[in-house]
Amino acid sequence: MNWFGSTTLAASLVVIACAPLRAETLGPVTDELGVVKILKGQPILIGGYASQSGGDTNQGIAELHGAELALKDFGGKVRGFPVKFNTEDAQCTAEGGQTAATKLAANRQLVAVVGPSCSSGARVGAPILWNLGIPSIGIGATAPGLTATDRPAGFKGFLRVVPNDLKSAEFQVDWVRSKLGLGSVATIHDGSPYTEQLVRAFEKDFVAKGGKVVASEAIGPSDNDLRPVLTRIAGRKPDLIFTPVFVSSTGFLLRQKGEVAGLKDTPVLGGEGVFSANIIEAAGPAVIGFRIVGPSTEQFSQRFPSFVKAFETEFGEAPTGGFSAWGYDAMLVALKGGEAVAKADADGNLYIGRKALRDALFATRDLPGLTGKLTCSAEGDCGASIYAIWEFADASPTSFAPGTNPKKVFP
Amino acid sequence: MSSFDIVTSSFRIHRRRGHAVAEAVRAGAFAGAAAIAFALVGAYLIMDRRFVVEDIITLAQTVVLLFVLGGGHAAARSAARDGATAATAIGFGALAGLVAGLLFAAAILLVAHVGLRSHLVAASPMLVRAVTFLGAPGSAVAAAVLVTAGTAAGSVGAAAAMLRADRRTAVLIGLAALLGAGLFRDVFAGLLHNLPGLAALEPMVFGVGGVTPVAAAVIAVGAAGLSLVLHHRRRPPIAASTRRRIEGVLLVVLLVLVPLVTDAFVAQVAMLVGLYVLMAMGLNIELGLAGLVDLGFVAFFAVGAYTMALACSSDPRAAVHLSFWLALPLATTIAAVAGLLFGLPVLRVRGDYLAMATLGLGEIVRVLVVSDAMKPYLGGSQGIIEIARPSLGGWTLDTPLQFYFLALILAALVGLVSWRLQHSRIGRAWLAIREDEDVAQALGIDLVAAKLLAYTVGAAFAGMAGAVFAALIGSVYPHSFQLAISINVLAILVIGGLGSLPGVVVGSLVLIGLPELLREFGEFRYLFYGIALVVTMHLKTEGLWPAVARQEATDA
Amino acid sequence: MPDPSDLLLDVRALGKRFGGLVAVREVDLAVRRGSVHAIIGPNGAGKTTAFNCITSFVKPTSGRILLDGERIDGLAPHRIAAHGVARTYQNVRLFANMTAIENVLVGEHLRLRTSFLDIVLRNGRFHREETAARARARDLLDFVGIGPRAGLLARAMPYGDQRRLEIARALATRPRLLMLDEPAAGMNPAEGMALVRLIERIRDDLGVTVLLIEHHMRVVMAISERITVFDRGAVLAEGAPNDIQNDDRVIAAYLGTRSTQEAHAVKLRAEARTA
Amino acid sequence: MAPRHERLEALAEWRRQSTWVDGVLLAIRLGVAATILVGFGGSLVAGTYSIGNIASFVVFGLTIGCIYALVALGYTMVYGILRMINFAHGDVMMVGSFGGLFAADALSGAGVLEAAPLLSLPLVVAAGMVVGAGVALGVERIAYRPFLHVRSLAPLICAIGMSFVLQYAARGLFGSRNRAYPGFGWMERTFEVGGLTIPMLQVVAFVAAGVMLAGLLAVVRLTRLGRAMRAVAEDRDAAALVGIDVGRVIVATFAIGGAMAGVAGVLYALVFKQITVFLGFSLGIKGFAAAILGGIGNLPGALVGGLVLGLAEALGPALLLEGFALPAPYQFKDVIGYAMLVMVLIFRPQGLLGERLADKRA
Repeated sequence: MNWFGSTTLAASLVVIACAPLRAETLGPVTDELGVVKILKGQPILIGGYASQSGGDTNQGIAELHGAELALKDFGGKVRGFPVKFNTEDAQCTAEGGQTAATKLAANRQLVAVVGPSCSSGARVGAPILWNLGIPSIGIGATAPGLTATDRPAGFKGFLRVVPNDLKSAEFQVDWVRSKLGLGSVATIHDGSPYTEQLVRAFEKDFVAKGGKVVASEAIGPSDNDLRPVLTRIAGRKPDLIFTPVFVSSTGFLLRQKGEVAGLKDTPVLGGEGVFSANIIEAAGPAVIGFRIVGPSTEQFSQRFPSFVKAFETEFGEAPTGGFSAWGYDAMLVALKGGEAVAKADADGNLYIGRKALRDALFATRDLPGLTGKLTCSAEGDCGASIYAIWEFADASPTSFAPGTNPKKVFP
Repeated sequence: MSSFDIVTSSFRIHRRRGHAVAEAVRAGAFAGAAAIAFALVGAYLIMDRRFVVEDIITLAQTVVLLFVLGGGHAAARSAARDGATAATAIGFGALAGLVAGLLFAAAILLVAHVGLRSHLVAASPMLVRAVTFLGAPGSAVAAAVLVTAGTAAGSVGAAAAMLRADRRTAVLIGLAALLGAGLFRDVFAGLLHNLPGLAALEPMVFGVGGVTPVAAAVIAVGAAGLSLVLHHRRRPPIAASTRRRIEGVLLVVLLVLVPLVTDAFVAQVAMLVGLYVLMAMGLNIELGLAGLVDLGFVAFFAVGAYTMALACSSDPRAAVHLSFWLALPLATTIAAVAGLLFGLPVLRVRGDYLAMATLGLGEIVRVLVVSDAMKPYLGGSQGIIEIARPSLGGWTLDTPLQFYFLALILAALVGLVSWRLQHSRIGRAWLAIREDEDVAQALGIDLVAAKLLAYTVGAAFAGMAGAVFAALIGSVYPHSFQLAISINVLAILVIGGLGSLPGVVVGSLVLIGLPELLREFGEFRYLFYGIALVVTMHLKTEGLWPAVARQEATDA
Repeated sequence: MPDPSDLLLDVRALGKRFGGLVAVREVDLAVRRGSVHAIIGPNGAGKTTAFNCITSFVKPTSGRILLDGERIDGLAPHRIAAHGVARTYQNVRLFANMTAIENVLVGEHLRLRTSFLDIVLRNGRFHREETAARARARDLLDFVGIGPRAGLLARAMPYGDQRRLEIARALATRPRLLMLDEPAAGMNPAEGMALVRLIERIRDDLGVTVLLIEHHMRVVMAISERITVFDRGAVLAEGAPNDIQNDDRVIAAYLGTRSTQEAHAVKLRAEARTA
Repeated sequence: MAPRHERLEALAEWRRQSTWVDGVLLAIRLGVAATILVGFGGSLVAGTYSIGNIASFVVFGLTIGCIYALVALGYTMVYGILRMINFAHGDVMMVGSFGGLFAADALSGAGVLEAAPLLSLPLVVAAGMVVGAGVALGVERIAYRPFLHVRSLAPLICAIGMSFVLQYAARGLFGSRNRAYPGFGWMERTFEVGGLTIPMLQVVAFVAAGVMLAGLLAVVRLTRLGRAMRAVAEDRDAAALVGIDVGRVIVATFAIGGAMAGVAGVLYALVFKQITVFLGFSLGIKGFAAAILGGIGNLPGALVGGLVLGLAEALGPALLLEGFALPAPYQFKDVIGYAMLVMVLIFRPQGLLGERLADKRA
């Protein structure tokens, strides 16, 4: 078998020369992880990866579009150099994240990356990038472990602008228990790592605060008839239903809740994933009274409506997923970081040190983003984790304008 | 039912060709419609960001141009077949181009001046701006430019049709080479960068987005010239069997060398291709040899992956802590057992019903894996993480390239086993079942046993692929085991050529490799994937590398 | 009634209904060991259905089928083959995309013993058995007279050769009873006579009992020791060729069904065209 | 009760004829029976649901079931005639649903929808039908017609390709956001029957599905086209020999199947109110499962299969899984549907109402 022979031979010959990162001096910059040199007239490359196909398409596309708007608002340039935004599809799977990150990393001119949408992709993708000295700024990846203090070395170059699940859950439980004083909840997740994790964090906090979880249910992301599962929940008579599921499922849930005896007046609390105009269309009149958790800040209330308008003009539809604003902020952090560390030489070429960029990103303080003031912790959590509960008050699809619809009800 | 499957009924519908003018308008309309669809679906804007030739022509422009060139070409060919002179034929090509240009320009004007966006999201001002080369967006000047360009492109396409066959091929090959270089810029740039002595060429050939103008000219002319030279220096035709052998050797060389000299991304893609080759070889036993249509194949992939995860992870759910090298045969065996268990009940089900039954089983497995009920054992939606990488005497496999060679070696092994099975009493029994189940059974073949064996072996191969997959990614999540994988593997077999081992490799390269290389077109890559499936089946119904009919050379 | 121990195949009160249609009713059939036994009858008389019942292609509604005194009715078809019953088909059913010798090798399947492991390892056992099987297959192809065409794809062979190949394939299972369904269909008289000689050699040289359905009376009369006449799903008459030729009921049945015979002729022409 | 020796004889006969596979199948049968028994019994004991709950489950099941049934019709017709699975059928339905949406939007913009829902509904349905039929014809033209004369898996792969194309082209054209159907005036109300609140639109959808099915049956049973369809389904070559234009019959079959999918798409949107470009895939698979459940190639079977599947999904978790005290039983909704499908295929491959197609398929 010459197949065999040649293959084994070749395999044994492979001595992987995965050039280790080492200190490098180019132009005016010396950096311990290497320097990216951008010739005059060439663009600065920033990568992006998110779910552009598969079940979470809406989220991913909204995130990347948000990032593009940030770039546009920034003037499309850093220190006079045009910025090119290369995006790749990471789906919402580990292997998608791996392949997309590998593809992005293949371009050695790449300076930084925003994304991905999902924690499963970040878990694999972020180390691939950082092992080559490329920092990445997560958008929808909310799993707490990614920025835990004991995270593996591969995540030392990973930041995220979205707050992690634990903080979000803590806030929501606080509202439900302390503010509303409700004693029992039902939870629903859709089998995705994101919603399941959030639900578990919520349940844990809720029980710790003396509440009772009377039903812990799950559905499939493509289920359309949720009335049976709602009937089951109705039998347990919860004071509130907590469910961070995505737009379609939330729409079905809100619309069908009214058809199930005993749930008509049970309030529903949703997650950031549905903070978009699209939920109004998906849920129709049933959206009125629906509450979700979202950013609390002044900036967000002021700037998000015009962001949505700009988004619609640019891409034909309003953001379809809740994380577009964080896509915007992730890009903003990246651009600011680049601006801070890029150095030009006499010939007009630009130099960016990789370690320097990473450190600059982690040093982000009080950056006015779309979701609030962004300040990065030593672990890479940059999200303005100041939350609010928002309530929808109008069912007209064009009425989406945070501040009025939905309006902030707490704090 | 007869085993002679040449159906004799003759109700194929032939379209009658009309007058040359009508044909030209038709060709133009097709080209125009394709261009409009391309634009309104949003692909234009995405592909407009990528240059084929740096700062000269974008990918989107190239695609639209190709539509119109093709339209003009078709119109001219049609006219020439009716006996038109070259000049007239070019005129018809221009007509086709004019029609295409008019349609496209009209559509753009419509987009610019009528609000279509509530229904068609890509009908945006950005699109209008992107196709405006002169004048104000949406103006008559801009439209006129499009119409003129269309007419010109149609004429050029027609002129190409008037060339001698060898020159036409040369032009085509030149263009294809250029397009390939531009489209797969990253691959070729990585190749240049890593080839000793050629690294200096990289910045000369490739810009950030595409090929540099000078390099473009060199590539196009070079490829065209090479084609001409080869055409005229053709030696007496080589025997088909020899050619196949040469192609086979080339394929192997390609498989071994290319990932070695390109970058990590190509290795990663090659690795995925390798995994699919493993899986497809498994399905090839089931479908290609025994004729069992299986749409739940992903279940065995999942079983293999989860076995590896539960055997090699540091997760508390892990049952044992084995090394990769012990877990691999274990995963293969457990997948085989799963195949046996699934196969037992379903294999009395025939034909398309089997497809549905297996699809059902695959979905059941997926739901079970993701479920909260199984979470204590399988990790639920959070999957199982921290799966140890394989190591050999202190040397750990962790780059995609290393995994690629692991997959390649396994694929070679599995290919060898497949080949040996195929050419044995077992393989003959499978083929007999595929040809005519009843007759095979009447000859003493125990259908259930034979099918079960095929199913089990197929499942084992898929399980092996799953195990490598889990070790490569380092984690398993239920979301990785979608029905789409089963469909993909099925498509690989049919596109490659049922029952053909080289076909499996070619099919995987095309259906896994290409979409991965097109990853940057995100939301559109599955659109292209779908189109590729349809087009391939139309051009090569038997697959890209069909199995050779096994005629023996005893007589001639 | 012959001595039961002399019977190879003993069919008793066989019945088969398809929904409301009775295809075979109360059929008794006794085939003596070492004989050539023919079944004749107009189209739709239930001959092929009876064949299908014997080889378990369909499950009989009632009755018993004994091979060498052992019940085989209701067994799965491959177990019937293992009991030593092989058959050919009215409209040739070869494995079209396999070569002639491979077709025969499939017939050998029952007797091959190499295990999965032997095959994967390609050890000496595998090579020995494979060589022997191929030699036997070649002998069989020679026996039916198509030895030189062993390497041809079945679908590329002329019709007459396909019929012979089908017989060779059936013989490869080493049957005790060979059932031929209209083996002479579509053959000219010369080919028919060659077939007669082949069947005689199968009986005499190989010691295989032959049960055949046939319409060509010359063939039937030339080789059969006994003939059973089917009509409308039941046995109309049984006896030696001479008796049958002179049986009034048989003659009446055949005259009365001219139209079906015409239909049969039409069908044969159609078959010839597709082949 | 039969005498003991007769039973023994029957047992001996079974043992003589059966192989080890029959033993395994018997064991599976027993296992399934035991599972159902335990689950059902346990569910009754658990007593989570009231009779009223169960009654509402039946209503839910019937509503989604009639949509499954309409999708199943398209599969079953195409399969009956071509012996091929039209993989793109679910996406035909999705596009039909969008066709209906645009019509409804236009009517709503003109104020007609609110004012005269009973008049508008047929128009919206018709739009869905026309679009569905048109797309189905495209699928036939591209994925099936070129391969009529060869026996291969090419049409299946082409149809899969078309499924991708339709899905992602629709995403590109219409955007990925969830779209809501506008309100249908008084049809949006609900009414009460025996303590059950039933949305009017569900009744409308149910009736519309029934009317469509009746019409389709009439076409197939009574018209020349229907006769031709049945003839082609029986034996394509023979039908061609007696002068039936087989090509045209196939085209008509796709058109009718596509129109039914369009209706299904519109009715789906009426009941569930929001659509996305990705709804076709899962509904298509469910519809196909329903077709097989009822007996593929059998039109009333599609109806029965759809309703049975709908009911199984709605009732299964409550009546079966509750007994096992599983966490989050509704996660297993699809498992129940698919398990039932697999069981039917194993033990009754011709489907609930089907003829023994399995024999013919050999």
